[in-house]
Amino acid sequence: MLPGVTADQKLFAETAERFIRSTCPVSTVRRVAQREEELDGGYFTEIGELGWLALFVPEEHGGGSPSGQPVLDAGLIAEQRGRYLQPGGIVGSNVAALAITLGGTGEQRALLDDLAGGKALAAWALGDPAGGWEASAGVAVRRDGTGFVLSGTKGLVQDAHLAGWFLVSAAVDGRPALFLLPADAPGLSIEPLAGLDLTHRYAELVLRDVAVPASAVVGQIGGDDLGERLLQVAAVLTVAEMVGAIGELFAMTLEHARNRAAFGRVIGSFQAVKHQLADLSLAVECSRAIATGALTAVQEQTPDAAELASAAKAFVGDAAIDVSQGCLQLHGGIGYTWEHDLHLYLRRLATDRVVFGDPAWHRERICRLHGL
Amino acid sequence: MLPGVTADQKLFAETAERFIRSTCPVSTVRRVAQREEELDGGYFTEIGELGWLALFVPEEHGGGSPSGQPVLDAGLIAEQRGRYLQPGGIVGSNVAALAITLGGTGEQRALLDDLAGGKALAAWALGDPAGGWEASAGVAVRRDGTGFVLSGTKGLVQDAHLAGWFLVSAAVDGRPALFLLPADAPGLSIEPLAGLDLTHRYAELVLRDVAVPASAVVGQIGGDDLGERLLQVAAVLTVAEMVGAIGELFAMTLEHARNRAAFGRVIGSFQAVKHQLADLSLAVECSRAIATGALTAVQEQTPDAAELASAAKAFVGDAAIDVSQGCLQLHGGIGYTWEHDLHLYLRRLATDRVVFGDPAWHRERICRLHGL
Amino acid sequence: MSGQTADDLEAYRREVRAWLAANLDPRDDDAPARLRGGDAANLSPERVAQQRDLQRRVHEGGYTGITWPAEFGGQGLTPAHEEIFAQESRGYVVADLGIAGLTTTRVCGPTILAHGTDEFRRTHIPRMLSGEEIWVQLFSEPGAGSDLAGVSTRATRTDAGDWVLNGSKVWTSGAYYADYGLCLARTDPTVPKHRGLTWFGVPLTSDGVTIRPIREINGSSEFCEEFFDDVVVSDANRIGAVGDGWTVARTMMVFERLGGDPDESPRHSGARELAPDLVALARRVGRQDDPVTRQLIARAHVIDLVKEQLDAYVAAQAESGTANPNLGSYSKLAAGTLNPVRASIGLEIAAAAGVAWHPEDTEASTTALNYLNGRILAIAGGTNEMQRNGISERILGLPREPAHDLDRPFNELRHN
Amino acid sequence: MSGQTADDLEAYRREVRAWLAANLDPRDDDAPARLRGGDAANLSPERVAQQRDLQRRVHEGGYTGITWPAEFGGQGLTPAHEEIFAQESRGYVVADLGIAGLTTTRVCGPTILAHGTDEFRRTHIPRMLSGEEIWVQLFSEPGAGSDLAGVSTRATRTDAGDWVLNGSKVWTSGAYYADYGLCLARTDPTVPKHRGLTWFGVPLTSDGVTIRPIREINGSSEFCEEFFDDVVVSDANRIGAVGDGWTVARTMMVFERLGGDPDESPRHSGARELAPDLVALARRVGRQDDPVTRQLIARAHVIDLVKEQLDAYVAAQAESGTANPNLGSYSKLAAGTLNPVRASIGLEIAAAAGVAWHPEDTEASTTALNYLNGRILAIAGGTNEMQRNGISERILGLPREPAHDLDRPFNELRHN
Repeated sequence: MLPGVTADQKLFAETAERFIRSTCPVSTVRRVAQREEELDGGYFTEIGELGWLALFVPEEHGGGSPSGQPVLDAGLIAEQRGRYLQPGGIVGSNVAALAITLGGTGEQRALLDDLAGGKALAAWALGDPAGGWEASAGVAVRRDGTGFVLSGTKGLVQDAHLAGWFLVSAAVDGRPALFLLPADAPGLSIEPLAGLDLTHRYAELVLRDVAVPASAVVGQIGGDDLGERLLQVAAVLTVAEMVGAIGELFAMTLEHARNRAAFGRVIGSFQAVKHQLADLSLAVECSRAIATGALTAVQEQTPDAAELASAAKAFVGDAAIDVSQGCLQLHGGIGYTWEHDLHLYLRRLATDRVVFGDPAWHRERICRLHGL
Repeated sequence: MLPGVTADQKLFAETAERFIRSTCPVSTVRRVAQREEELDGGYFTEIGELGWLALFVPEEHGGGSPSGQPVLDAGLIAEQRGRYLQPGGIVGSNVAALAITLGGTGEQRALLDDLAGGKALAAWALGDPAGGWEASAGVAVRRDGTGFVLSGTKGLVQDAHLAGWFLVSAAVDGRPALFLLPADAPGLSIEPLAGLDLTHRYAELVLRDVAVPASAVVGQIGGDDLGERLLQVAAVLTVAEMVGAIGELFAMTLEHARNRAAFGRVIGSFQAVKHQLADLSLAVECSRAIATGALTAVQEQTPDAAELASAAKAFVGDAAIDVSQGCLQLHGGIGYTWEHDLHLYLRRLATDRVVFGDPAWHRERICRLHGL
Repeated sequence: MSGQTADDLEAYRREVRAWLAANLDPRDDDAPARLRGGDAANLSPERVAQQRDLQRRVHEGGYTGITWPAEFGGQGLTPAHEEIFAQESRGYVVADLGIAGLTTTRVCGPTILAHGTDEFRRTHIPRMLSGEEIWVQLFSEPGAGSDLAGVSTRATRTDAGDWVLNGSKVWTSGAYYADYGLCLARTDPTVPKHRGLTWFGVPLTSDGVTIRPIREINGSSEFCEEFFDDVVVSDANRIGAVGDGWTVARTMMVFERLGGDPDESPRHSGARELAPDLVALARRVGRQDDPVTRQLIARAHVIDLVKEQLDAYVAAQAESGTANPNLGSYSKLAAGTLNPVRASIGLEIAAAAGVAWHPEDTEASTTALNYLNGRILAIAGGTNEMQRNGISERILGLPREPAHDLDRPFNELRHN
Repeated sequence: MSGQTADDLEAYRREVRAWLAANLDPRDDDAPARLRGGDAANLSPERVAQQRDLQRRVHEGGYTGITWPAEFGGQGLTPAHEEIFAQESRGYVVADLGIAGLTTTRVCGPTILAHGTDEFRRTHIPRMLSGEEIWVQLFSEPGAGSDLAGVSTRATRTDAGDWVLNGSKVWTSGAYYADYGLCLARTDPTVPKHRGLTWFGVPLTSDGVTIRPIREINGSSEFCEEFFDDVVVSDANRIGAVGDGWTVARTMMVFERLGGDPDESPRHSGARELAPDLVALARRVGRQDDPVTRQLIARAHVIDLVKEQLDAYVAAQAESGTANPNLGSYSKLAAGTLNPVRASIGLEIAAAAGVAWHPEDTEASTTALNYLNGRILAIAGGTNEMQRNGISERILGLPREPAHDLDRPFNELRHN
């Protein structure tokens, strides 16, 4: 668990873990991944009841967070979700709830109750299929009277198939804007993608001349602050999920090294294996540390929140590959079998590495944040 | 020693090693590096007599190579020179001799006898101070009647202080050209640089409106092939020096690990140390392999000579840092002392990594060679 | 036999040419030389039967086991004759029985020739040559990977003198279409691990044998695992003396190294493409002009060149005859450490396109598959760690790891 | 003492303020807090004398050894008092005796307080506080680096009961201006290595002591080596019981960890610059817009941030009190593995400018110096390998390395 948590937060995270282990353990995730079982809609109303989707929603709409620090609380849930590879990306719903809370119209705010309760899910369509994560990526907007027409394709939308609403980033006259669209908006279609990750599903959101009224805008056009804040929150929550997954993958590998024998000894007694495990655990601890720093900074909206969020996404994105590769190596042949859970982690981490910005994109962003 | 050598080549290399060990061992190199001793001009006439400077010179000018494969023969010498950190860069003299042999005027060819005998040394001024290695880098040329005027600065010219002649690359009307200038040409000055390497010295060659007659051009203006060939030769000979240095540095480290004791055992018996040594030796062998392939290809002027030369410079440039760092680590504190030779290797390798193109420059070149 | 003249060989070549032209179909040059490992799972029963027929035709023509002893069904000729047949038959369609076929003639056959009884050799070698018997190696176990001699599969002797096998084997290529397995089993767990082992030829149709494909993380199934429940094996099927299995294993490992897949490291022949998979990828995602991407592409190409040059360098030294016989570990470790780097480069270039793609786009999953497969050579056939041990001890001459398991009885050792 | 009230502390603070204002000079904020390791070699005799005077002034004012027992010259007050003095004195020029000064009061002093005889403490502790005696640690040896207990320096007892030291020590910071060395020597080589060790306080002016600066690969001389040729040391200068040196050493190592350089990891305080050295470098070579260079700069900045966050994370866990006491190894290993990466990034960005420069350009050599210094934390104070051992055994709980040297007499062990 991320350190420095209050008693309330601890209880919140422990309840989350208990729920996951009894309702949707990795064995269930695997069956969903292999399409042998579909994720029950009840999962979302249950996690809605647990409060995972209400953290960024004001109390009058059924929201609230245990500690009053929604980013940190969401980080704790994200860590557990990553640890157990939970399906159904909820980062999008939380981000959409935050966007509406911060900038939504009265009409949009009516949706908050459903989002908080898990009765409706939302996804954030930010990046384009080529891997750009600027608001303007992939979609063009033209004005049409008081409204707008959106055209283009957003890529790598997490679990779009579950979403009733899409928060779509785009640029209007060169200025970033956010639009809230229902999944059944005319001209909007979801093109499911095949992919490496088996535990989340990804899709392209294709917008063919989608006519959007002015009332669909969330916040101000050119209200850069809102989009920036959403990016930070989405990045650090994705990082928290990755840290959960990396930690569990490492724990699984350490356990393997403690038990697997070769040449009459457990392999974890060989210095070469011990040193690899030490290096991997360093990567895990560094990932935890930068994730904690980034979550805290984003929660507190400190001036360095943007760079810490990007640094965390960049570092943990690289560490995810290193830890995945190191753990696969130490497992040997058994880790190469479909039946072993290792590859589920490996696939999810390689994908989360890219979602809401891959390391190279965030590194370039860090330079720009510093005016270079 | 690089493999596949003939008996003549073996003798040539062994003679070279014997000469170095008796005349200019690393202890002497160190005194020269610390300016406690100056490199005696006799060194160059002696190596001239040994034939190290005559390899690319035709027989009628006192040249010749033991095997008739001058690039391979020069590679053998370069390896020994790198192993023992020999001062006085001779890559420049060899490259200048090759340039004159391939494209020199009758007047220029008269210089070959002195170059072959070590009575005159030449340096190749190719790159600019910022690290570009295109012919055009750093120097502008304007036509003046039948002649030319050269202005600008070439950087990282190896052992310019010893050179009587400079082969200067530049572009005339956008086309690459080579000029042969005497060190006392009016307007030409040598600005000595301080630097990391203590065994070679580097300088900038500053050209202030240096008037050059048409007869100073070597080969054809726009004769891209000659400049390209020189770059390949300079790159692979530098690589061969680096391979010699890397191999010696590794051997020194292996010896240390075999003898140094800790916890009642030699440190080379600890698996973590053994595995580091195995990885380092892999880097050494890979370096040798690509160097051998590149030397052979450049000798035979195969179609892949350019890309192998660049791949070798890129790979060995990176490996030089990895091996230097790994060897320093395994030496521990003793390797951090001035008295130990390790840092002389570390300094030279980090510098040779850049001379005639650093890895990033050669990687970009590889893409261009393939039309990307 | 060593007295053959150039004329003899020329006559042989003419004879081969005539036979090939009369009996085999010319090869379509575009077809792959044989099925690669990755496709082994695609060998249908029909295809296997067809290839067995083809193999029998060549065998009946007298062109299998060319250097093997005539008394066991070979031709008793020289390597020069074998080379002639190899050269001449290159243009014809010859039998392709996949990896198990290669294992039969390059590993199991030579091992049985070296250690089998006369009776066993007379029975089985000709059938191996004729395609009637396909053999696989049953060596690795779920509990014994790097520790090759740590096998737990038990062979217990019956009162009648036969043996009963119990245990399991794993990572067997092509077992699902094989007839026999050459199986290493522990016949005495009370002695140190290298001393209580014995080999058996086990008919894979025996009662109690279960063969299951292993599903790998990339979704395909190249390998099988085998389970033995009270499988009765005749003592006549024993290869080598009881308890002498490690001697036989060492022979086998030599053949395994020699018989390595000839297509795995083709010598460079002229033009090379610049990391074609990655250039294609970069173009797909529109990053071919991005300097960062170009650096990555060139890094991958340099990796490709270095591996190629290292293999050639190691081969050249091996040909010199005086080289350390363990140099091949460098090629293995280079692949085991550089392949994963190259696979990660793909992910870096691809970004979003590397992890999700349109289902109908057949090329789009290449980057992801390469990533999943990137460590195969870091693990299979001797892990990176085993190569590093080998290099440090057998090439660099550093002290061996203190062994805790060489002198103690197997059943007192910690094992899985 | 623990009964002090807030009023007592407030009174103390007023008293401190008054004394500081009356006795010390206000500090120029631009001056470095104290000389850094890299400058220790610059401590001239004049400067040392000056600083000793300053230290004596503070001592005479009653503000040294604030928490140390009054009977040995300390003030016998609480950490709260010490903290008040630290806070209030921050704006004044206090004595800076370099690393050896810190070693005196943070490592040698506390160790002697814990293990010295009353007589020894009464004599030396007040002098350590007053700046009269500067002490260094004589622990590492040319032949004993990672193997801390493997010291070979011999102390042989004379008939008169004194000791004769022979041997050498190395990597001692500031020995050239120190008065005493706290020296670990082997008093019995016939017992296992941890059991035959004893500490001595050695006057560095003794006959037979030679102190030489070590020239490092970066050309500077932060450290010294010391040679002992038949150096006679009184038994009264022994610290702790004969043969009990390892117990004392363990105490000392705890103080060493606690007394780590307080300036080494400043907590983040607001604005950070983007890898300022590398941005400046990139601008010098005109590469600030090159995407490859920008990736490298950001990589370095991420390294800086990760190290900072890891240090804070480890400190936060340490403050919780329940954390594994070895977590500091993560910070050490992070520095030991990431600093070299960061140093190499400098070389990559600089290209030609990183390896040669105009002699008069004082900033131009930074990249090269960083490269030479990049591995200091990978080696000094416990190598990366020792940290990995510690992490794997003491945090991850993996089995310890089999030890060959713990039970055998030192003189039967292989050593350097």
